[in-house]
Amino acid sequence: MADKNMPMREALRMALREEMIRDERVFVMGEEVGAWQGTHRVTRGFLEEFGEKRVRDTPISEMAIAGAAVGAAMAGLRPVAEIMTINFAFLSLDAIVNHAAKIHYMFNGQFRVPMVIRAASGWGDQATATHSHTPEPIFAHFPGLYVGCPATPRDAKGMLKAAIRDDNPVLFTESIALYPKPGFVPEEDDFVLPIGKADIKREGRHVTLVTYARGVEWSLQAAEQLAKEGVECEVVDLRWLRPLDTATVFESFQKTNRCVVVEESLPYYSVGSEIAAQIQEHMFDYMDAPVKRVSAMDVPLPYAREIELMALPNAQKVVDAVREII
Amino acid sequence: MADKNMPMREALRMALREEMIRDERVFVMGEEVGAWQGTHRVTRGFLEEFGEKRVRDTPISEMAIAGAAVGAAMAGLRPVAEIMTINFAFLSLDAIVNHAAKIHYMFNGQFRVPMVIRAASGWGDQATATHSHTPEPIFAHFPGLYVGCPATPRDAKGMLKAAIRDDNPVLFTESIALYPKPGFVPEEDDFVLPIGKADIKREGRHVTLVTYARGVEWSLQAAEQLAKEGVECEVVDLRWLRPLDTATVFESFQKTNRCVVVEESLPYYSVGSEIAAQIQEHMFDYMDAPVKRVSAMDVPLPYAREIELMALPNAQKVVDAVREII
Amino acid sequence: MAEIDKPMLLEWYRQMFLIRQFENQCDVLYKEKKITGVYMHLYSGLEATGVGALAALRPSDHVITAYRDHGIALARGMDPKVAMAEMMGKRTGCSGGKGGSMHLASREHNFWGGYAIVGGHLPLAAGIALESRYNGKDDVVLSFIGDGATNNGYFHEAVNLSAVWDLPVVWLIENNGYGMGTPVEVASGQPELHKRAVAYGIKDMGRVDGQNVVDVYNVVTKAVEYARKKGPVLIESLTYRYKGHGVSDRSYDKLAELRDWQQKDPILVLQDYLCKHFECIEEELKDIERAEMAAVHAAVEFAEDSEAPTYEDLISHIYVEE
Amino acid sequence: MAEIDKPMLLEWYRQMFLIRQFENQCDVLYKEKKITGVYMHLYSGLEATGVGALAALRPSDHVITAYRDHGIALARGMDPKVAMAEMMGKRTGCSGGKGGSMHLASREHNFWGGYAIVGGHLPLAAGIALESRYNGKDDVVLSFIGDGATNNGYFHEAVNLSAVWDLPVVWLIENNGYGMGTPVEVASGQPELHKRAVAYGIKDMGRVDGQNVVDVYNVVTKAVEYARKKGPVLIESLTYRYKGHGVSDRSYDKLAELRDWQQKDPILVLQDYLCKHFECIEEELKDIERAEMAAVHAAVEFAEDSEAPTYEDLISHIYVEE
Ligand SMILES: Cc1ncc(C[n+]2csc(CCOP(=O)(O)OP(=O)(O)O)c2C)c(N)n1
Ligand SMILES: Cc1ncc(C[n+]2csc(CCOP(=O)(O)OP(=O)(O)O)c2C)c(N)n1
Ligand SMILES: [Mg+2]
Ligand SMILES: [Mg+2]
Repeated sequence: MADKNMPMREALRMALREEMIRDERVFVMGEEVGAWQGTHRVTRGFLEEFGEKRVRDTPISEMAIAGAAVGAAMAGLRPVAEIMTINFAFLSLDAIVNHAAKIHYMFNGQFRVPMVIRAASGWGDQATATHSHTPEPIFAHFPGLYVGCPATPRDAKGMLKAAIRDDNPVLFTESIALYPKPGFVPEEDDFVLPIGKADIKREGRHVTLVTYARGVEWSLQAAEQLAKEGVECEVVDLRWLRPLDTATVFESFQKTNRCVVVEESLPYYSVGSEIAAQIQEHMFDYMDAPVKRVSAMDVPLPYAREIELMALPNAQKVVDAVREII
Repeated sequence: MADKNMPMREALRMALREEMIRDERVFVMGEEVGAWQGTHRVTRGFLEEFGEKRVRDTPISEMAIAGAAVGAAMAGLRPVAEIMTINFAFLSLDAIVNHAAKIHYMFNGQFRVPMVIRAASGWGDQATATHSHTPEPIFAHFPGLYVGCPATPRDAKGMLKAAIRDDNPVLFTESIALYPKPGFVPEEDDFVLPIGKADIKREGRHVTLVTYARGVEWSLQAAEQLAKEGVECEVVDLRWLRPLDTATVFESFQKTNRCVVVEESLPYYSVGSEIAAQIQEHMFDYMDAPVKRVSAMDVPLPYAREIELMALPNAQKVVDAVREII
Repeated sequence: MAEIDKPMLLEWYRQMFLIRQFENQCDVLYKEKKITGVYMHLYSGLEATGVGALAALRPSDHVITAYRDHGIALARGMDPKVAMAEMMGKRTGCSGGKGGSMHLASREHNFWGGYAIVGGHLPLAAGIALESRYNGKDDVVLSFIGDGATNNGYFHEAVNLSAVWDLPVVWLIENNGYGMGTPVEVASGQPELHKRAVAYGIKDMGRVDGQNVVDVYNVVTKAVEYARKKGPVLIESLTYRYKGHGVSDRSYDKLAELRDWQQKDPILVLQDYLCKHFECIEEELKDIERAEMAAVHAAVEFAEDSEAPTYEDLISHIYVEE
Repeated sequence: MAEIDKPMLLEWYRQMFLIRQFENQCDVLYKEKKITGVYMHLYSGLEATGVGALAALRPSDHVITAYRDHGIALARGMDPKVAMAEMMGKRTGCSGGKGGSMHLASREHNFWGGYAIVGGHLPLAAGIALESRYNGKDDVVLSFIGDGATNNGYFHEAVNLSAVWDLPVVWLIENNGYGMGTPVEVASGQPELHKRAVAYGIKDMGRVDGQNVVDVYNVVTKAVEYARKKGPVLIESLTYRYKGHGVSDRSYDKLAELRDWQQKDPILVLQDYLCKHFECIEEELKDIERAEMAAVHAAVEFAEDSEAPTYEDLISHIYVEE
């Protein structure tokens, strides 16, 4: 089968649909996933195709959405629960990191929690302070959970399928800004990308750009621009914040000896922090320059477009960071 | 007045009591703070002294405890809300980081949120996976909030008073293991330590140990042991995870050129990550060795004492880490 | 309870007309991309609930609501200019352009703001009410609640806290039939939402016709009196949102239903009432309408002429600093 | 409903006696520092609620509870050895020593565990019940709930979800008068907790005397039938905790109250009932008591002889790996 060009939301939809067809135990639940066709259209048509049993609208109850998914997963189903946007997953934090992620361990393997929480993440559309989070790092802080953040339609399909098939709980965030972005996606039913494997999105030998999700686009744009000046960036897409594929990062760094981490998240206690810490700890002798970080500005996000955009990372900021260490 | 020797819980109690006497607007609320005398005895005797108006027992409603404190603070009171243990603050995450921390900004300064959330933090007493968190870094990830974590009775008093007097929301965590530990505390009413100022807990010139809260004790013990071998550690107690006093860290590092970060928290996306990232970024030319990190093991915490202790940092692990980079 | 006289009724008419006009204008401005962003939730159709309820308050009482907040802001007396400037993300907006459509607020009017996390403002309402009790005042808090929001943990914890602390809160459910696309009966095991008062042992003031400003005023006035003297109260107002959930969401396919509700449009209902009770009122109403249309136009002009926030604004008010 | 016959009553007596014995033993072991840690919450006093309720279930039905879980585990058939080993943090414990007092569980008994975050297990109960409906089974979930826990957001969201999804859950409130030191009336605006059923439109089965195992059995049997055929049910069982909240907490100063409750001790109540209905039962009861005392002693021995977990255990089962 040839790959097919489609926006990320369609790739996610394809993955989810295929898994629902493949495995009767897989079902979706969440606010507006059914009759409303999904806030982000990922479950468009599902209610009609799979019926009310497997496409379950919920009240506005994020604690119960995540918690009921945990119970259903323990009992043998494979819920894919949608938290409409990751901002609302703050209300599910306990259910996710303190229940989903702990139950297998706490009861010494008696129960498994094969569930996926899908949540739209990101900002830049004037959604304002309380609706403008990319808090993936705070979830990835906790063991027992996997955290996946795809950057392309292809990855979105392969990673979501992996998440659904895995026996562990997975928080799967989907960048709102990427939903409409197109890319080629394998049509094969069993296109599954391994959990915890990073991906080189562009090869290069001068600087490693470590990034994920929306940061990949900014990094590739920056790499394009820098290539014109003779600076070849290698773009490492982490894909997963847990497990974290430091091996791939280190391999690239050994070649480039320079690194910029690019993320949509806030700067403190974040992905940039962790990657920089790992590199200096394990790659000390390879470092030709400090690892730089390009993150969101350390502010609550405002409404007004002009100033919101100032706070957002972009390709130019990546270029500037690279120039600082070249 | 001479300093008085007392356990940390008494220092906290003294601070809180003094502030309640000083300012009618200050009141405490939370589960079991009143009739039960406080789960950790910090509010012992308060109900009798201050009455039901200012010592308010609540239902088991962590979302409402934090959220009502936000409202009361906006309206002009100065709530000190106790979340019995930080584990339960997962349920208050939204109220704390998405309301308390955002309201001043989002409404452009129209409202202030002068509140303190006090929460007991830490593990090591077989409290098991869901009750064994030190998630301070995930709260400190978000701007708009201050996060304080005292290490000694003296600091506990000075920092808590600063938190209560400040016009910003503060998450104030108190290490459960430190509650009974004694230390000398100034009896002055106006002993207030500035928010965001780190403290050198021991001077040294060979290695900087950056730490906070319970890590200070392990670091001081390690420093003691290493001193016998001629290795002089400087112990920097961050005191606050936000704002983060990198200036003091850098100053020390410029002298020692070596650093170990010591924390009770999980290793990923944590304080060790942030400090290591900051040092390599800003102190690159001063680095004689990579920054090492001593954290909790990356596991959910188990019940059985033998294995729980294996997961906990301790002085010996700090000593070992220092030896690796000396 | 104050006798409802003609000036009051005309003032309500003015407010309701202003709100409708403001919302229609916002809709146009959004289509013209002069108001941007992904979120904007219009109050069209709910005017009688907001206006009638706020009329029952004193200036020293407090109001708080969710993101569907334009109507509440205006009914509380916010200058439409300042509201419109906020819609357009301008420095002159009530929140300096940093809050936007979902986060109007006015400290001077004791309007504590609109909040976008469903249920998030409910414990805030309890906390604000606590200040009133704490300081021996008799001010009450009027807290709006969406029907969908009543299924969220915040609702449960906040209302229960108001009960055990005996706080002066009027909890007013704006039951407009849906939370986004989900009908009340699908989201709530108890679709008669006012009955949830039993779970907290608080006063159940039942259901009110949310299309009729006079009815809303009467019930909320009683509720406010009760809250002021005794404690929390729950009311359910039955109403409807003409424009669907928000601008980014496709409007739901409920044209027949919409038409039914428009038969009892709150502005028409009040017009009928006025015409029945007062002779030759039509001209007065027309004058009001003209004035409010002019006010909205002036607001748009003001907002368009205002400056956008700057980098300074981006980094100010993260913390209180003096 | 099965006729309550003598073997059933004696089995309940056995279970209740075992639980009381087990808990007393735990108390002793804690004082001897053979059971360690900060948390241990004994079921003494609540035996009739747990035993009567579980007797109403089939093996294929499901049970879940909070941290006060020893009695539930034993009534569900967990071997006291395995339970005691878990208390002492041994590898042979039901959770391999990794769960401890608050986290007993037994997959093979469909006992889904004890949970320490107040309310945290309630949505899990809903999810487990969903599996039953989803797969066309008619198994029900019995979920215990503390009185204090009913004021938490989890309770509200989980029970409402069970209502709108029509899930086969028996929500059983163990109202033992307190959440830690806080009396029900202080924590809950509606102290008649069963009335909260109204808020979700679910079946309210009222209050039951939680000291009387026969009463509990009868009510829960009806509730289970209802849940199996129709949907969720709420019951409130009135009972008491003899040992206060937990081992780290000072016991509250309520000696008179305690003595009152001990007058209607669930084991004594059942003894009276048995003696009234069956002649010469005393010897049989004594035999049961001797056997259960022996079982608890054997459990202690087993646990003491068992090995502690190792580093391998510390790092296993963080993730499922095959
Ligand atoms: C905690 C949370 N969950 C979900 C959302 C997304 N959301 C925004 S509005 C809304 C519907 C709310 O409905 P209702 O309370 O009835 O208010 P209405 O829009 O009808 O005024 C939802 C689900 C949110 N903002 N916050
Ligand atoms: C979310 C949360 N908040 C607070 C606590 C601390 N805590 C443990 S048990 C308890 C009281 C619970 O009372 P109740 O539900 O009545 O159960 P009981 O102990 O009486 O069986 C509290 C407050 C907790 N474990 N989880
Ligand atoms: Mg609604
Ligand atoms: Mg209780």
